[in-house]
Amino acid sequence: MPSEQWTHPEPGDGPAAVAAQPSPEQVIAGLRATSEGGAELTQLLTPEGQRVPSARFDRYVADVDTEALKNLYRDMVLVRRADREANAMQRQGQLGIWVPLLGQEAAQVGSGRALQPQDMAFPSYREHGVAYTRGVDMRDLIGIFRCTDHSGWDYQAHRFHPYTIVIGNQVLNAAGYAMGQKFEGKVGDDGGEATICYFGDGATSQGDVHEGFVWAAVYDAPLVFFCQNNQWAISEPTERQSRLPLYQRARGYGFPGIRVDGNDVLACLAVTRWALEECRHGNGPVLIEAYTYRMDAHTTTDDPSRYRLSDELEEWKLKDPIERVRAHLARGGGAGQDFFDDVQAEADRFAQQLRDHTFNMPEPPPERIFSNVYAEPSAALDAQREEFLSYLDGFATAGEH
Amino acid sequence: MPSEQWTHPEPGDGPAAVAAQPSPEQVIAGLRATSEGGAELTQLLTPEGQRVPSARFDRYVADVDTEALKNLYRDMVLVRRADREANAMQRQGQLGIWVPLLGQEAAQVGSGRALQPQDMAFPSYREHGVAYTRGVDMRDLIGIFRCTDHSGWDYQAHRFHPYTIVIGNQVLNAAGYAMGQKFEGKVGDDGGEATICYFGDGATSQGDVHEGFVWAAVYDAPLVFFCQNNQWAISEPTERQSRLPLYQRARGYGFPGIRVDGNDVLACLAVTRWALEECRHGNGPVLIEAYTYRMDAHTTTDDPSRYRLSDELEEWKLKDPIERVRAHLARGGGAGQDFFDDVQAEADRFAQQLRDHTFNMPEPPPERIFSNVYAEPSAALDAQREEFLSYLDGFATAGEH
Amino acid sequence: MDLQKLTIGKAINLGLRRAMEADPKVLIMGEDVGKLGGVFRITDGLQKDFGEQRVLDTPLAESGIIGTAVGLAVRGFRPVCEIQFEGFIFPGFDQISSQLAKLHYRTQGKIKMPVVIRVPFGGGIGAVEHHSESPESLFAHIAGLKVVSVSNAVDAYWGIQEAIRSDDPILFFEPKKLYHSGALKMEVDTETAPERVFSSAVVRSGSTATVVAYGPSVKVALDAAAAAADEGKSLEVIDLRTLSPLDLGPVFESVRKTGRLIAVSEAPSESSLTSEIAARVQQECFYSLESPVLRVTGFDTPYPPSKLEEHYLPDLDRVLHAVDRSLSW
Amino acid sequence: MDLQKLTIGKAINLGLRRAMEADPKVLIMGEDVGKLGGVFRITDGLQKDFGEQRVLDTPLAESGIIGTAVGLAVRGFRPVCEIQFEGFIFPGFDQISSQLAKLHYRTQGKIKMPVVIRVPFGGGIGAVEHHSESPESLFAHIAGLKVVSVSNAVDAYWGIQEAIRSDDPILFFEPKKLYHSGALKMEVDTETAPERVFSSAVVRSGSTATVVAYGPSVKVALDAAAAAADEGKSLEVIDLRTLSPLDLGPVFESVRKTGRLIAVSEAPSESSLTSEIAARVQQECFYSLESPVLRVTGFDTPYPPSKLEEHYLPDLDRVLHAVDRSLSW
Ligand SMILES: Cc1ncc(C[n+]2csc(CCOP(=O)(O)OP(=O)(O)O)c2C)c(N)n1
Ligand SMILES: Cc1ncc(C[n+]2csc(CCOP(=O)(O)OP(=O)(O)O)c2C)c(N)n1
Ligand SMILES: [Mg+2]
Ligand SMILES: [Mg+2]
Repeated sequence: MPSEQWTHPEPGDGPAAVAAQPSPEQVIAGLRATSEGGAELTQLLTPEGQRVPSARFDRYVADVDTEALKNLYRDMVLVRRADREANAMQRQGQLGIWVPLLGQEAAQVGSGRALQPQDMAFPSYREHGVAYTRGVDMRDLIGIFRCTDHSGWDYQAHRFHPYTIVIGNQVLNAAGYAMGQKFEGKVGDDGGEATICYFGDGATSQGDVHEGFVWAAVYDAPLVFFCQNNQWAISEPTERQSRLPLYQRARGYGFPGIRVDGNDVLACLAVTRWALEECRHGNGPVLIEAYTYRMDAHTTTDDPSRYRLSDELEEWKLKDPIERVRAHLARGGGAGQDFFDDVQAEADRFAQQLRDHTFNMPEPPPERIFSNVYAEPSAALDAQREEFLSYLDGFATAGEH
Repeated sequence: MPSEQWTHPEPGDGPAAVAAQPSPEQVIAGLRATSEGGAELTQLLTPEGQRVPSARFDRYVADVDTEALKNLYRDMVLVRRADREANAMQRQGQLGIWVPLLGQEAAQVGSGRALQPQDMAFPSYREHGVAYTRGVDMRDLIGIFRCTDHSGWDYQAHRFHPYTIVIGNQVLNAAGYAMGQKFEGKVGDDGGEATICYFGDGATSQGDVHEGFVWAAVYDAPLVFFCQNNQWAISEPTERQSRLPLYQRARGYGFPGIRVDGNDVLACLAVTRWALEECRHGNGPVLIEAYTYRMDAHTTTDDPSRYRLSDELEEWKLKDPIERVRAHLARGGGAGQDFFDDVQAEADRFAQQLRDHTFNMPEPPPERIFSNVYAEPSAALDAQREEFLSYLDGFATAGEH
Repeated sequence: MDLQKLTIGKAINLGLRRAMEADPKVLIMGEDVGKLGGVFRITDGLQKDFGEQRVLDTPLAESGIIGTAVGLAVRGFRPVCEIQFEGFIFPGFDQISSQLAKLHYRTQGKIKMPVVIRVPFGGGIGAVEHHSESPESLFAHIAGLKVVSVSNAVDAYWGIQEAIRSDDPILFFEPKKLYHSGALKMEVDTETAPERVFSSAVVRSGSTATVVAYGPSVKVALDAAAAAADEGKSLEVIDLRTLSPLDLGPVFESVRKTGRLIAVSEAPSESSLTSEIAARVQQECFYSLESPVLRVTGFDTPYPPSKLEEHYLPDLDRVLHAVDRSLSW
Repeated sequence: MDLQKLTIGKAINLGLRRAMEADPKVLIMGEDVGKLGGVFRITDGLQKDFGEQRVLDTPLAESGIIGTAVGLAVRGFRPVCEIQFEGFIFPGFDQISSQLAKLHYRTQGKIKMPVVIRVPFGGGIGAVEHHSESPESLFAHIAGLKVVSVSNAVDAYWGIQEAIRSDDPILFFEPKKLYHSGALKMEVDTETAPERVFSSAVVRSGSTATVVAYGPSVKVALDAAAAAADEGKSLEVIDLRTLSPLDLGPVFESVRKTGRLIAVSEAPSESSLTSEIAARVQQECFYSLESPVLRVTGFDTPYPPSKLEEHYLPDLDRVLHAVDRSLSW
């Protein structure tokens, strides 16, 4: 890690910390705005773990018995544990950067588990939990953050597109893919295909996201737009992007938009299943706003204390996505302490594997720089590679390096 | 005009003309979709010239007496006459291209006349009628189409920005300008400032237009988005851009959207005045969809017979923006044949002036190529200019050219 | 052998048709490419014959066109996007540079990007702003893209098919001024494929000096060579055809023979393709050059009002003037 | 005289502050530039002191940032936009090339575009994709824009103020890797303005060969010169500072003296600024060059995973190697 890493200026930089102190009214307004999802929030499990019936969505989770719920619980615990491990490894200098998903486990696991194998997912850069549900080995994902690779899994096998860092780009790519599903006649019945596309609250301002809405609407693409509104785009609250709740954006395009409690794995599963069904049957697209919270920093190079209050975090801790499932399972007798302990132990092993793998990752060889620039070789580039490799060889021979 | 002008391929190019023949169902659907504005259309003057009362909008045109209506009529006739003259001059090889506004006179004159002197307007490339209402001499506009200049009026004096050809760009530029009005404290009372921005139905798909909506909403910018839905983006009907009527796009952003009969000059005046008042008082932005029709080709290089039926045009002729005012004035006794004849004669003189000016426009000098690339001179570019000019001189001296 | 006399525009049209016949995964997408056949009529008749799911009149947004093409390519399609005029490619710049150019590299080759972006480019048609530019150098600078251009009907017919068959993303620059030029009509053997279109080709041999050009400038170079011949100067003309990666072998060879090089392009010269040619040639042919590589290009200004374009665009006289300067260096 | 010891980052921060004090029309706009002070903290403290109407945390879209800045400039403001990382400038490319660069030309000077776009650029910070690129050549190719870069705190402090005072649109490339480098801290006289920052400057004189660089590469060139001195080679180092229009006079003068030129840049070489430098130098100094202009640059590939960046980026060894090649040509 270079010392100039972009969030570590030399200390004593003056008054910005003060600027980060909002007024008491701002505190209250902020807490209200970010922690209440509003009347139209779809919730199936309260923060206290109470199951709330939903005439509209219960049927989408009718098959989720205690066993299935325990699996969702397990998924979330594993994903969180891996996230924390990676975060720690970044602190230890093993990763260049980490993008934590802490707090967004329900949104990611719930929506990811709603997908059928034939469905396709287009992530942004924080969707480690979705990756996991698509069967991507988290070890294949860590190279991005260790900076040994730009991407690492088999996209076709997992139907999980590479991470996309440029905000909004993947939304159009997903729209194109979904159009392809339609053109191939894979839409129309229960066995149909659909695509899901992930992006953040900040991303909704980008032209590409709008164009994705336009294209998907005009081509009736089987595409679920899954917006994780985690209340923040780095230091900017959602109010910097929109006057209205984001799910209402869909109103202007003529397809449904819905807000789901993004910390409620059951609701996320149900609503996403519904949306995918709509798409599968030719009634796409659909916009889902999963109302959630980014409990950690934007990335490991970020310092949220400069722009938000810890009160806000405390407020959201009460809505923790994992705790409510644990409470529900414990209270309903679905799982005892043994189960929770087992899951925790499994999670520790899971994290340990990730750690072992990370510490032992080989450095990529220099010639990798020149690989796969094109599918068909370029003589000019080949010459550049040869020249550089022989230059490097020169050092090796001379023993200078 | 070079013979390779882009709409004149050599003849006998095969089956495309056939492809342009829609099925009878398409004809009917198309006629219905494009000629009916729907229940939410605001109209004050019917195509037959009947004044329809409007509880909401009458007060915005309470001052429009017969005299004022005659002026609006005159405006539209002059603008149309100039448009036809320019179109003819293009056919005669005097202009490289012309972008006709035929059919959109009411939308442009109505909205343009709604502006106060202190307001600013950002046009696209078809807003000759708006230019006229801003006091731009149409002779200062013709150079663009004679290709002697990229632009030609005093933007500050007329508060009328240069034409913008790249679809959507001006929407963001207008949002920035309107933010500036706000930042300068020019918003809030009856004397406040506002900005209006023109774009087409096709433009609504562009990311820039969306971002303009986002910015204006987030900064409460005093900006009226004026979308002339003339049913076509070159050969593509509005259905290729949106599932919903375009004014409804505003719903997702949290500001009002309204559809006005774009062929009704009184309604356009009223609705735009209302929208500007909203903005002036700090309640912006507002989206107006002026439902109208492009009665001529997209530009003089376009051939609409390849993609739309003449039936559609015939249908729209019944809704002509000028005829309904004439009918209203004539029937109500507000104007007699003398008035109409005088206006026609004035329009002919107006067109003749435009023609005389156009025929006598000087060629721009070669050094113009190098002028005003930068505000502060560049030695490198100066050298390039000097070299080229002395090269040209060489020809002059040698008498070779 | 099926010989057809074709303009460049018609050759591309026919090449697109062949490519669509050969592979059902080939799609045409863009503004007005369907019923209208494009504002230049290059896709004329294709929607009628292949249907609306293979020839798509898209919404009006270039990032959308290219961004969805990327997704369609991930799905296994081979999209051919039309950008209406080169001046309107910029809203799509981000999708081109961030996704189209990089997905193959990013995924170590697991995702192929067989996307062609057709761009009518260049001036000389008496148009308004944004309709006459030459932005190809910008794309040549972006690694991961291939950039090509054609100057005649044979290359146009075969080149578009070669580009569509390629698994790499290709920016295909078409000389719009010449689309419908009857004078440039050529007999095209539509059955016997050439080995490879996108390599540099000597299109006229000579010994006094070398002129390298591409797209619409090849005609200018050839006209200049014809005129120079009358004055006893023998110009060798090279059509680059591939702009990135460049294939400069034939240029080096030629310069080693003539000792002089003039690079012609309508684009501004600053940090451009012609800069690159000069930079590489001065390095590779350092001891062969008898005078510096000279460039005849558009000026380093925005494209002027088109009444002035005859001055802005390289023409026969400016090329000959450069040849003279080179000879008298 | 007010001497302050500043890093490059802090120098820009202080320069921005001075510019905002001097002219109430100066605005700062961008993502996270307010409360957070930018991800690099370059705008630290400015929102607190100048308020939310002068330091704007904008919605997340680069076309929006630049497009509204254009409108604000039409209104009479002087916006200074921050692009968070150079890899995210591309969604704003269209507004830059179609409006920002052209409005002054289009209106024959009636509309001025005093907009500065600050772009942290370059590699070496161990980042993920899109955070380490060097796209400056793309903007150098676009007429109507000015493109500059700084390499030290003095130029940073005065340069940002000069840029903001200019009536032309300026892309201001900042070497992000060096922002907070304590080793590069410099005494900056914050009161006595230099005559002009954006001209090329000889930053070390020498006689064996000339090395021209800009931004983060200037440090590399200077380090190489120091190392070469130990071997008895005397390198002249020129910091370009202005990348478009280029100010190559000092380079020509130097090459006429040394006969050799090495151009250094982190960007891929193809159709780039270093191509332009080579093209112009081979023309202007044809008879002075004892060996071809050589270039030490990033490779013609996308930016690799940053574990490999030490190989990708020009370093002292590669510059010295090029000097040796030049000397033994
Ligand atoms: C086009 C672009 N601009 C800027 C950035 C830098 N950036 C990375 S993440 C981010 C905030 C994204 O916020 P949001 O969309 O809410 O997603 P989240 O990170 O909260 O999941 C920004 C500005 C980027 N990656 N791409
Ligand atoms: C970015 C961009 N893409 C394409 C074009 C080419 N073009 C010019 S006008 C036009 C159609 C515009 O339709 P609409 O927005 O409905 O406006 P109208 O011409 O009908 O007034 C197109 C595609 C352009 N000028 N800019
Ligand atoms: Mg967010
Ligand atoms: Mg239209």
